Amino acid sequence: MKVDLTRVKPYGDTLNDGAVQLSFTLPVPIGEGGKEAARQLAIKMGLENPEVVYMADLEVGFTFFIIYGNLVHTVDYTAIELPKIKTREMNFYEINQYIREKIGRKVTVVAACTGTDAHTVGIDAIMNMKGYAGEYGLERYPEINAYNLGSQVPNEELVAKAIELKADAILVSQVVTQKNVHIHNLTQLVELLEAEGIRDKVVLVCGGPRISHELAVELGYDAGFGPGTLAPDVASFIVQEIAKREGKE
Amino acid sequence: MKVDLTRVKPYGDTLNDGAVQLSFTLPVPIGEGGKEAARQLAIKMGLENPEVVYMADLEVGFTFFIIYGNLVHTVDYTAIELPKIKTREMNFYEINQYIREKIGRKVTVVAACTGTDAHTVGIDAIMNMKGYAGEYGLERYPEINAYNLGSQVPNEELVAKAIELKADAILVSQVVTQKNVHIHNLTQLVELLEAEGIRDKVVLVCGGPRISHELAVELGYDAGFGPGTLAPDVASFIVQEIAKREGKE
Amino acid sequence: MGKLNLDRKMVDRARSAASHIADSLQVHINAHTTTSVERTVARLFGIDGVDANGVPLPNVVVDQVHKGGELSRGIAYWIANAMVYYGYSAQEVAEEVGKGEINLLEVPRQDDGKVKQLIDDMAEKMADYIKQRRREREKYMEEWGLNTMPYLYVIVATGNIYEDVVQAKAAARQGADIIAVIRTTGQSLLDYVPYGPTTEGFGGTYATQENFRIMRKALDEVGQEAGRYIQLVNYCSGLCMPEIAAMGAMERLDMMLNDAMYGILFRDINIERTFVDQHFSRMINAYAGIVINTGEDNYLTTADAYKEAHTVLASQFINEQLALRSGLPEEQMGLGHAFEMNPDLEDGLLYEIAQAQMAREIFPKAPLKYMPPTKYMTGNIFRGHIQDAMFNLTAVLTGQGIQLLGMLTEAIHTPFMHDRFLSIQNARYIFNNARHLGDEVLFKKDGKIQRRAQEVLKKACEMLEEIQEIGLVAAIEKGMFADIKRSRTGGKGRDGVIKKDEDYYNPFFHIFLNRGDRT
Amino acid sequence: MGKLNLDRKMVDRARSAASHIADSLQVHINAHTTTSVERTVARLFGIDGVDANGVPLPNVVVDQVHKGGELSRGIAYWIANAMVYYGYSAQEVAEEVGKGEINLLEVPRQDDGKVKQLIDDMAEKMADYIKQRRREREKYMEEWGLNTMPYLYVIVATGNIYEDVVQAKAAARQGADIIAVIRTTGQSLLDYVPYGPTTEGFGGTYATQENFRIMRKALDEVGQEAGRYIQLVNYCSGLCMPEIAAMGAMERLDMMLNDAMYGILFRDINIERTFVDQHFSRMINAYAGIVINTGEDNYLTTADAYKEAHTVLASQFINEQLALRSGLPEEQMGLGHAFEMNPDLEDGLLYEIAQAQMAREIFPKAPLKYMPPTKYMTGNIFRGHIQDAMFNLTAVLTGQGIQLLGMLTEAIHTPFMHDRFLSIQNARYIFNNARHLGDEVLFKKDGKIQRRAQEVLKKACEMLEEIQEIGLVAAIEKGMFADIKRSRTGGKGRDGVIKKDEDYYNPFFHIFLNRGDRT
Ligand code: B12
Ligand code: B12
Ligand SMILES: Cc1ncc(COP(=O)(O)O)c(C=O)c1O
Ligand SMILES: Cc1ncc(COP(=O)(O)O)c(C=O)c1O
Repeated sequence: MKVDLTRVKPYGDTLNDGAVQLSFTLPVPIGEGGKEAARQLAIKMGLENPEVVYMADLEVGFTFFIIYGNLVHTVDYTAIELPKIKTREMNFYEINQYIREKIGRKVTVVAACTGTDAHTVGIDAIMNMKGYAGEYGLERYPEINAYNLGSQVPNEELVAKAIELKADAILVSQVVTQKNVHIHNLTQLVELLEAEGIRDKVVLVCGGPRISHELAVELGYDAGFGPGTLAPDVASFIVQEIAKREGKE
Repeated sequence: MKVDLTRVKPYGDTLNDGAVQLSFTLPVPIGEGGKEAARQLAIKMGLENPEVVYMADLEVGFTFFIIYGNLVHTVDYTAIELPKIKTREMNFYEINQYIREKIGRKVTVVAACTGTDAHTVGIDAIMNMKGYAGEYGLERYPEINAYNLGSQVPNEELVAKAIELKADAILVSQVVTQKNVHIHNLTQLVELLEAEGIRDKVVLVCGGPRISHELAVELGYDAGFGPGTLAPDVASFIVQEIAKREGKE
Repeated sequence: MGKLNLDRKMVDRARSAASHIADSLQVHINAHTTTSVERTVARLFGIDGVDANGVPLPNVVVDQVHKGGELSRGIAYWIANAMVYYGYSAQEVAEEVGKGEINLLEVPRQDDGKVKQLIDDMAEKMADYIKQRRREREKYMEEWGLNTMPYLYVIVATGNIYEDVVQAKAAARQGADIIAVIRTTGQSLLDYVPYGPTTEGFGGTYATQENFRIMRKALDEVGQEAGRYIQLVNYCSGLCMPEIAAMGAMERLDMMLNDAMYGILFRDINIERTFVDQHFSRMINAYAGIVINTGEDNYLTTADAYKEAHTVLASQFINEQLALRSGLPEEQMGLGHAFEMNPDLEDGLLYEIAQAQMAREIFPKAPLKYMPPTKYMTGNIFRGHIQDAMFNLTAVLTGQGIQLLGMLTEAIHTPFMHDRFLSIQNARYIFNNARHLGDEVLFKKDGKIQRRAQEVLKKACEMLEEIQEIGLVAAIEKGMFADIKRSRTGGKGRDGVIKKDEDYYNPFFHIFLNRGDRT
Repeated sequence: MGKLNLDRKMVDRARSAASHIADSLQVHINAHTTTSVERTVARLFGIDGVDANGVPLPNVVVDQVHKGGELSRGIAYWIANAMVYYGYSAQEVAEEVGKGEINLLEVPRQDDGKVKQLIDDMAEKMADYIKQRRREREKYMEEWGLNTMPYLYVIVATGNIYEDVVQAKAAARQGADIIAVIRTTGQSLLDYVPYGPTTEGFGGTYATQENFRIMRKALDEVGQEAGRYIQLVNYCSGLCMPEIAAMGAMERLDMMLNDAMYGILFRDINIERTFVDQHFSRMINAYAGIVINTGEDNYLTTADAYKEAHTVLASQFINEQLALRSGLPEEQMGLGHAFEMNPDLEDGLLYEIAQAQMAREIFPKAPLKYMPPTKYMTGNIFRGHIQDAMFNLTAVLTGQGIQLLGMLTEAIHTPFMHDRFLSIQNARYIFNNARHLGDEVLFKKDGKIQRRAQEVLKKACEMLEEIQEIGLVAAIEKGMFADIKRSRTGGKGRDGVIKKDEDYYNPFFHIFLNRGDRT
């Protein structure tokens, strides 16, 4: 049993068996025809011997399928490159010291859950005094002026506040993603900042359960943070990014 | 909401969203690299925006992933052709009458669960007097001589018995499919029958939870029956096939 | 006394404290009206539609009077006055206002007696209509039948009312008893109700009267086919709380999310506004025979379900007392609570059982609304599905009324069609397989379950007695619920709170409270 | 009396009937030996390996004597006689027989005293060795620790022992307590035990002594790391039942599937053969401190779990009595039963709870082996996962000992690595979240649960009393268990049953029964 890391395949109980489980609904009535349609889709996905192990009538002409099969595709694990956030992880003390030593002034951070999104737990986890999972939030950092504007903050209001407070960094949380509402919100914010001519003056960061660094960069953010983020992760990035921009690294 | 049946896609909550759920294990340690590998495999399967919503350390260097994404593939539902068993469905009475009228002699059926397979419930469901799901088994059919040889019957023994009893039809059940043991067993039986020169003299039928008509035909059987089969399904096929062969349709 | 050996005296003390709390609030409530209450009156007079700018006519008329500083008399007077003068219907008056043809405050004052008579006639007519819709519901429930409780309650949330219909019908056929059309994010902060059918919401679908109608029709169709009346739910919540109640009453909705404090805590809507709005909205719900769903479950999405369990109970007591003051009978009180403890808690299931059984025994007539695990759901759909199973088991064991089904994909997306199917299957399996478990099981005297319930009751009672001292507003200002602090004067919609004049008149107060239908 | 208010007198009556049934059988058992019993003796003398044709040497020596018609004296004598004559070890004797160099029956007869002495010395030596392995287990259990019950028991079944090791280690790290290496289909009908490490099985992996060793080593490694002794299970079942017991005793297995009737019913192995084999195999297990797992659960894969529940209980009583006659203490009796009722049965969960609690109260010291739903599992893995959750809940509620984890893919394939992970997660969640539920919950007097248990007990008692009348063999001939009929003289392996001579000698009977270790 020696895994060939250049050709990694899913595993069930025999190396390279390619075992994969799959489920989906098709807008076709239950029956042998639907089952065959599901099987053909599985084949298009690259499954050998796909077996529809279950199908259920969802009524109104829809059918749910569960399929097992063996994937033919492989992936080269040795060639994987991750779009990494390239900063050194620091802790609470190190971050504050870094600000004092390298930046030499207090750093102002403005945060909000924008648009119509009212899920504050995530951004509060990053910002609140009492913190989250044993890590203090930015409000507790002596060298950071942290402003949490709360939920359902229109982008316009956030930008105005950032200008008013001369923010060094803006933190945006987006949790609701249905019909890509987060993409629209996040994009609009970048446009507003650009229109105001301050996009380059702030470190712009977004986060949320469906946010990845990759996506964030694609949308014009400096960084993106997903599930499980803690305050020091974000703060480390912000302060190093500021120092970099100001040539103070 | 009008479904285009020539381009059917999976459905989550918006027509043609292509929503698909997927899970598998990769033989790589848990981490961002593994997650990316899983994502890349999903992309190869044709998923757009694949999201690894969960990953778990299975220890010993394996990781389990759950993924959601949107499938790009479609299937033409209108073009689906099913390899159907082309016989008319008859009930208990019709079948016995058919035998009396068309075939004009009792039909002998020999059944077994072959090889090392000991799962008799399925073949018993077809054969036993008391039947299954409200349908009598073949032993109850007055016009059928039904012999159930039971489980773990070597192919050699089955063939010998079929010859001895001058069987019109042979029914084979295969339930265990691990490492394709059923394919080997079923293939070997056909070879034995051919070697004995009686392959064409019997109606050869197999069945089991992982058997499809398609597979059966591919392996050289006259028909294959999957989950949920009832005795009349099989008997209808057998008697019509015999009549056809004997020109008595 | 029940299975939990609860101290009945403690229950009475808690209820009495809640009653005092409600009485104190009622003073403020009785003295005020709000723009949304007045828009509701306009709607109940039959005013609907939008003006050329798309502003709903109820807003148009009320804003005109509000800007003129004369809303303290109530919108009913101003509309009726214009009707008498012009001989128009209420709708015609509103349309003319919308076109800028009429300024209500400038219409010559008509004979007070006539105006009053017209107001009362219109109100009686609407009340009759609502009663008729209520009778319709009762008839269908009788004819088509209902399931045994716990009812299976699922949400649809595609954002598109037509897609919602497909999902809702599928769910009903699969066995759902109740369909809630979840609202789009942000609607609760709109100070008007959108108009017409809508196809673009995020995380939910706009609540509009037309959408209500479309869904009601669809559910009646499927209910008739399935031989089971399918109940429809929406949200009496946010800045338009009472308006939506009125729309629901007219369109025969069956349940409404309708909490006395949710908007304050979770949407930062002004305290004074919310208390006034909830009162009138509940009067409407009461009269229309609509079951309310209170929102205590939401506390546990931010606060810890084990530690803060008593706040849920305390809030249930308050919701109960406030609802009673709107004439809402206990049978219509879907008091909310939730199965939200950390699944990794040792004996957590015992504490969940204790909580659910306690609610059952303290509010014996209420069709308790039980919310599923959400906070501790993860992308692990397999584990999530068994958390939901434990939730379902607890519900059938403790006799809950309205079971909001958990979805295995809770942490991922609003439900897909098959997510809902799997949830319904989960609940049906467990409810049937454990149907009479609640009749069979007793709890050890002074065991973990009994002690837990007793403790939670005690803490809730103490909390309520503290609130009785300081008042509910101060309690909210201190962050006693859901760890969230709100101030009396802060929050959205405060400018819509108006002190009533002596000559304030709203005909519906009297009718809804006294022509009730509580047998 | 317990939670079920069971009639203790009825329990005593049932047990006494089972005791009579066992006594009657014991007459036959004591009078016979079998080829597999004798091969076991050969193995316990240290004979291992295969001849040039790949035939295991224990078979080689026993077949030679059997063909010569002299097995009625027992193989011990013939081997020892040759050893004394040639001055060889037992293994050397066997190898020479294998090469065709020695015919045991033709070796000149040696001094009886010397032969007997040698036999006893060899037996004592092996008994010491087995005891040492037992001590080893006890030491590791002590040092590394054990989980609280119910233990998490999972199977590995890849067919390849090396792949099994990977899967087993992963499972142990994820929290499994017990690993069973499932046997390939067909092994139970082999009249010999394959030799060496194997990589080609179907639906399971060959049971060989080398495979036992490989897995034992792997589990010791992972157990030491994890700080938890990981138990290893295999199958003392089929035509080689006692040989595998011996191999397991030598390789420190911890549990063995070992039922008095399974082979008869499910593998059509001859009745007379099986009863003799089970007796000796259990003596070995008893002495080695190995917990047996009986197979009553299998009845319910063919018979209906609701209707035939009493046959499970009746069989448990019989297994208990037969095991006692092999000196197996109750603490080593993993009596089997299963959660196999149709999930669509109303109140089915109540009946499952009744059955499980009943077994718990009737066999208070036995580490009951509880089998998961299999028959009603379907390709719907989501629903299957919650059926398993209900099974887990029932187990922790009723204090089961050995929890064979259900797999969501039961109806599809032998477990994949992540199937096992999800099952372990399922069980750990529920066992922890409902840890003390059993301490808290009582059942209503004469309610559905109590009545069900009482009825099942009564029917089992009546069945046992009927069997006492007609004898167990006749009962099996009538199809009283699992709806399966077998005749005394039918089935496989009957030619291996031999009537003992007066001078029959098997040293292990005496040693295992009297040098036991039951404190
Ligand atoms: C709690 C909750 C609520 C609470 C919110 C209370 C509050 N004050 O936040 C209440 C009950 C009010 C609520 C309401 C609704 N909710 Co809600 N809710 C949840 C729930 C259960 C948990 C979310 C949560 O608190 N997670 C815990 C935090 C700590 O995790 P997190 O947000 O991922 O944050 C971490 C990281 O992502 C990151 N992070 C997050 N933001 C940021 C920002 C920056 C700058 C950085 C660096 C990092 C970062 O760091 C955080 C800490 O590690 C989820 C389901 C679930 N289990 O996930 C649904 C969920 C998010 N809700 C959902 C929906 C649809 C709604 C509603 C719209 C439903 C409705 N129509 O009524 C409403 C309306 C809310 C609105 N207007 O937005 C959906 C979203 C679906 C989607 N993908 O689009 C979910 C997934 C449930 C579902 N399956 O339907 N909800
Ligand atoms: C019952 C059962 C057993 C019983 C069997 C009792 C008996 N007398 O049959 C017992 C407990 C003995 C058993 C043992 C084993 N089992 Co088993 N068993 C099952 C179980 C739970 C149900 C099978 C069943 O009875 N189905 C009901 C019948 C009615 O359905 P059916 O077989 O599909 O038959 C229908 C159709 O397929 C068709 N049909 C079937 N045959 C034929 C033939 C013809 C000619 C026709 C026309 C139609 C037809 O008609 C039938 C009626 O509709 C399945 C899991 C599951 N839930 O499916 C596992 C399962 C089949 N067993 C399995 C295994 C591995 C074993 C063992 C090998 C494990 C072991 N190593 O110990 C052993 C050994 C058995 C052996 N030597 O073969 C695996 C097979 C995995 C695979 N795909 O390879 C399964 C899937 C469980 C698992 N996930 O591991 N098993
Ligand atoms: C009582 C109540 N109102 C309203 C809502 C929904 O809130 P909104 O429409 O304000 O997002 C909820 C939460 O589900 C609730 O419990
Ligand atoms: C007691 C017992 N023996 C043996 C087996 C397995 O049977 P076999 O190895 O004969 O297939 C089982 C079933 O799991 C069993 O319960």
